[in-house]
Amino acid sequence: MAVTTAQLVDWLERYAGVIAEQKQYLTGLDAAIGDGDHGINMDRGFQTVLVKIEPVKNKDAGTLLKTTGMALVGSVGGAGGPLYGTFFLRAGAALDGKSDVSREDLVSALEAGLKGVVERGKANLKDKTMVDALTPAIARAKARVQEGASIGEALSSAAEAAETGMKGTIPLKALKGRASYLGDRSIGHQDPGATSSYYMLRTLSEALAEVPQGAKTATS
Amino acid sequence: MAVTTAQLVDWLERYAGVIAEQKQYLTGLDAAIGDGDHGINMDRGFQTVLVKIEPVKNKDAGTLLKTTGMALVGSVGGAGGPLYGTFFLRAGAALDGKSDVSREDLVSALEAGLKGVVERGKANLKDKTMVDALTPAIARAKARVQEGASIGEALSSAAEAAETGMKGTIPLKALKGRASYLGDRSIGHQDPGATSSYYMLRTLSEALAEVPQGAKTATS
Amino acid sequence: MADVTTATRLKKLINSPESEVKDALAGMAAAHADLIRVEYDPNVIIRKDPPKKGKVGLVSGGGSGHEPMHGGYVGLGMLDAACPGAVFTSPTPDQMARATKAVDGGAGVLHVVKNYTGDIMNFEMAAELARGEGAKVNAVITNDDVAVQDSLYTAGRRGVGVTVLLEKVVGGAAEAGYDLEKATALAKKVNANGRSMGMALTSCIVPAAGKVTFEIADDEMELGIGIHGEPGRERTKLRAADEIAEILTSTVVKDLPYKRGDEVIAFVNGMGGTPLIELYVVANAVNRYLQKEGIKPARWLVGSYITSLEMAGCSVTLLKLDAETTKFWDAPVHTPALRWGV
Amino acid sequence: MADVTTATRLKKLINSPESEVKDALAGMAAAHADLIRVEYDPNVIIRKDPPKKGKVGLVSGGGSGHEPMHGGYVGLGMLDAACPGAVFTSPTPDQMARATKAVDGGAGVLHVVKNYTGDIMNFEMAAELARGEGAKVNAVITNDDVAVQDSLYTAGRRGVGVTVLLEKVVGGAAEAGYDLEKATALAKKVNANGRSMGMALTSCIVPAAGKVTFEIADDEMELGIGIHGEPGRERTKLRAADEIAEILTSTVVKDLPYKRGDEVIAFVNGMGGTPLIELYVVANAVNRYLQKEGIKPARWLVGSYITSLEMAGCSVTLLKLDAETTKFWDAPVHTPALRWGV
Ligand SMILES: Nc1ncnc2c1ncn2[C@@H]1O[C@H](COP(=O)(O)OP(=O)(O)O)[C@@H](O)[C@H]1O
Ligand SMILES: Nc1ncnc2c1ncn2[C@@H]1O[C@H](COP(=O)(O)OP(=O)(O)O)[C@@H](O)[C@H]1O
Ligand SMILES: [Mg+2]
Ligand SMILES: [Mg+2]
Ligand SMILES: [Mg+2]
Ligand SMILES: [Mg+2]
Repeated sequence: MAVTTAQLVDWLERYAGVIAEQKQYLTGLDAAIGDGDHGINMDRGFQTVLVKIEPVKNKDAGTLLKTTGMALVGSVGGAGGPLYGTFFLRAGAALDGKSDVSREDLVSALEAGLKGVVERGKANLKDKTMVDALTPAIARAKARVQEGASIGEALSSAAEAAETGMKGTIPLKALKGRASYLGDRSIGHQDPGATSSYYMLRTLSEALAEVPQGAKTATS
Repeated sequence: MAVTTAQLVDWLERYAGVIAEQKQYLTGLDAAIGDGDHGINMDRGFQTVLVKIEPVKNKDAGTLLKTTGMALVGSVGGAGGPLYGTFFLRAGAALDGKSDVSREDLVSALEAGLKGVVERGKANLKDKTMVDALTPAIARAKARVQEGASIGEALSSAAEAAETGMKGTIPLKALKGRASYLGDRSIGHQDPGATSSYYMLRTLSEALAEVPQGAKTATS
Repeated sequence: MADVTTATRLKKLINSPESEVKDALAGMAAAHADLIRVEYDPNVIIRKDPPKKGKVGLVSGGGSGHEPMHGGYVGLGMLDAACPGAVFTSPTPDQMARATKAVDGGAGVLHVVKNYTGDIMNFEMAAELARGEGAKVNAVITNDDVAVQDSLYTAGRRGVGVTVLLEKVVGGAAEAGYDLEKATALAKKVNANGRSMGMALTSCIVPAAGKVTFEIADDEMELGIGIHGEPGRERTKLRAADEIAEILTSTVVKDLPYKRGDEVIAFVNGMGGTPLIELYVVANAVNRYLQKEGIKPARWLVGSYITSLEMAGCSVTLLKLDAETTKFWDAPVHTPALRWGV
Repeated sequence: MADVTTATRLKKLINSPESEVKDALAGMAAAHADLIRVEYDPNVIIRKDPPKKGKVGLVSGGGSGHEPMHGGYVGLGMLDAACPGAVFTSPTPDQMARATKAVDGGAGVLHVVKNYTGDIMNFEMAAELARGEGAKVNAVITNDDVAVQDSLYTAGRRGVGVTVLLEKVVGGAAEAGYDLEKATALAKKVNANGRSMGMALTSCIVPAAGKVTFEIADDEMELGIGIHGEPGRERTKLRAADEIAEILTSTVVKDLPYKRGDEVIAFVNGMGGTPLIELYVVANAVNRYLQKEGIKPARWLVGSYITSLEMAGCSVTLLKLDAETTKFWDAPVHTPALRWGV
């Protein structure tokens, strides 16, 4: 019923895999409206995460995610490092000491992570950043859980919302981050950070898809 | 009968024209075994010559050629500047004060010019330099004049010898000038300076082709 | 990243994209052993002669690939430490925290941060860490790039050429005994009085990316380029150096604006792949423009001081001088890349 | 030459190939008005503060496109005058004659000439002119490029990196009062103790030619390149910076040869289009090689000091030190491109 640390490890490994796979793609998105390093940075970061979480895979979920956050802060650099680093640090803090993570716990942790991202980066919705993927996704996860959906279902729904949010960055003019230097020339391009955030939600949903579900509820 | 200053002006103008026309070609030859500037340098020099000889076109042949030499020394630079500059300075000195230049005078002047080039550059025959075109050409002119040929005939013959000398540089390994840095890699390329020297003889022969000829002799 | 190094070797003097920054740091350590020492993991370049107790520490940092900035400015009268990130990527907070700790002589530390979201956030996290350990830390943000529209609602202007001049001026003041508040105020003034704009003829290649950051045609240039090859204001046809210099200088002049009678430092910077002869051609045109406008270039800096790997292009920076700024610009400096008076 | 400028504008910050040298000279004059003055037609860069009576004058020159060499080395403790030719083309005798006259303080003038046929002949003609007017003129020929086979029957080796070091050392000695014979002897010693070798990743483009001097494939480099883009020893596949540095350094070391226990100046030079970060990568490998061989790099110079327009690549120069050479290397110098001790 509850999400285990092992599943979260699975998430991080899946996410690291997708980042490695999509490194050139993410970097290409960033080259168009930034400085062409987002994929490189995230890949360096998640390769570090894979090493750094090795000793804490059997610890509680909080320790796992805080270790992930520290690894990202110390290896990614750029905008992605503090933002994703803060996301995992805050999410980890919310799960401090927990080894069995309830649906509600997980959603709260994601919310705490997002709050950290917004505090750190001060981006508003529609500024064409990762916030545009994270915000609707986490709101959707919360709503679905409140409706009684399984965590797998809720996250699958959240990943869809993240994808929509990601695509929604295309017509936007960037107001934060490096892309904002481009002004109107940023319009028409998909934001790289929103893209990597979508991958984060998608891999989380994949990792939790096989979660044995507790109370079955109507899916709508 | 005698060569006039006007004919020598005609020579210089023809030569300047050919250099301008062949600038890229000469530069290309120099790029292969040198530093790719021979055409550019010679063209800069002869454009300067055209300006500098303007006030001395009516003076004696010595003044005309010395002015040409000074213009070259002061504008060409590189190896070509001192070599061609010395050639014209010495040839001009040999014709000091002369307005009507006999066949013998002209040949002596060319010999003096060549002697200057060899003193300045210390190249031996077969070192793959302009000397390989000039030496046989001027020797041939002298021989033909001694045989009694008209100056036009003698120079036409000299131009042929220059062309042969120029082509003869192709199989040589350069021992002087920038091409010598290449060692064996210089083999198989035609020397740019020998090429510009061939043009010098050819345009001289063209300028003198219409010289009213004195003693007619057998051409062989 | 092995795909890049093994498949096609880049036309760069490197061993691998992964090792480039550390290899270069080791080269710096060898070549400038009299001035700096280098620590690895986290990577920090620190002044060799420990600053005297009571001196404000000056720390900067940013992505690598902009050499000599910032590591080349560590030494007497300029920075006390610099934190090199991966190529074009802000360093991480552990680097700045270590640097801050190493150079804190008790009088506090000033962080010189170029205005990029990543740099700001990483320096902020570092400052939080350092303050957590009891250090006094201030930060000054440089944002002198007039190519970017300024606005309260965006990330604002990029920090570029003024950063170098600021590090020199404030470094001189710190060496002369300015306290943290005075040094911070001077830094803000210098930033407020400086403006820059750049352009590129060619793109750079981030080694880890393995290909050009942007495509540009043989007859085009990018006006208002950023120092990471970020696209600029406008892609236009190539023009003569005089016209380019006039576009850059006039845009800079009108922005502050610099006025008739002002004295300035005129800084003509090469982007890394542009030879010095061309920078002097640009300097000539900048000088002519300033003379025409009655602005006096009282000091000059011409060379490649804040670069973008092998990008060809240049930038023009002006910094308005007053007595305080001039005094500390002229003060002795002894670093790998700038040296005078000693 | 209008064909080049109008048809296709080059990716260079210039106004036209014809005006590049003069425009750059005017830029230098503006930016370094405290150090130099520039005369035109003939083009000469002359020290601003007239050398004291009785000081040996030091004059060098060569084609333009190698900046900062030579004009950037005019000033206190280095050259008294420099003569810039057209790009990559030796200057003309009237330039050197004028320079010689301008800096002759009665103690004679030393010409520093790089071993190229054109440079030698033009300097010889200039020396003849100057001697004709009563000046005492000596010449020293630099020929340190180990890439070229040395021989009595050929033009011999090219003068490259050692020229810069020689100008500094002999400039220091002249400033300290060496007479013409002693300065000449020191210059010959420095040349004899120095060796260099270079390589290129890309070609340069001579503006008047409008196209690359040599074609080179994406996976190739030229070993033993000359500073005018003259082909070198060998065209090979690209290698890692460490291997390239080892090839250059070992060839240089074996040529003199430099021996265990020798102290040297290690000079890692950029060809113009190579960014500083890569030169430090090379410096690191040079340092490792020297340490392994027991040769001590007692002094370093890392940067683009003798360039070939925008060519990418580097060269390695070693100069064996003795007390005299070290003393004058360390002596104060104040020029546009090198400055210390003042
Ligand atoms: N202020 C911000 N708040 C939230 N996300 C941001 C902010 N600034 C930038 N980003 C995100 O960071 C991404 C770029 O990350 P990255 O390329 O790693 O950093 P950098 O821009 O420093 O090179 C952008 O695509 C955007 O989604
Ligand atoms: N020592 C020499 N004696 C005679 N001719 C020489 C000598 N050295 C070079 N040359 C000639 O000069 C030509 C090159 O001239 P140019 O390209 O103008 O000068 P640079 O080599 O200085 O660029 C060569 O092709 C060769 O014919
Ligand atoms: Mg980026
Ligand atoms: Mg040539
Ligand atoms: Mg970045
Ligand atoms: Mg030449």
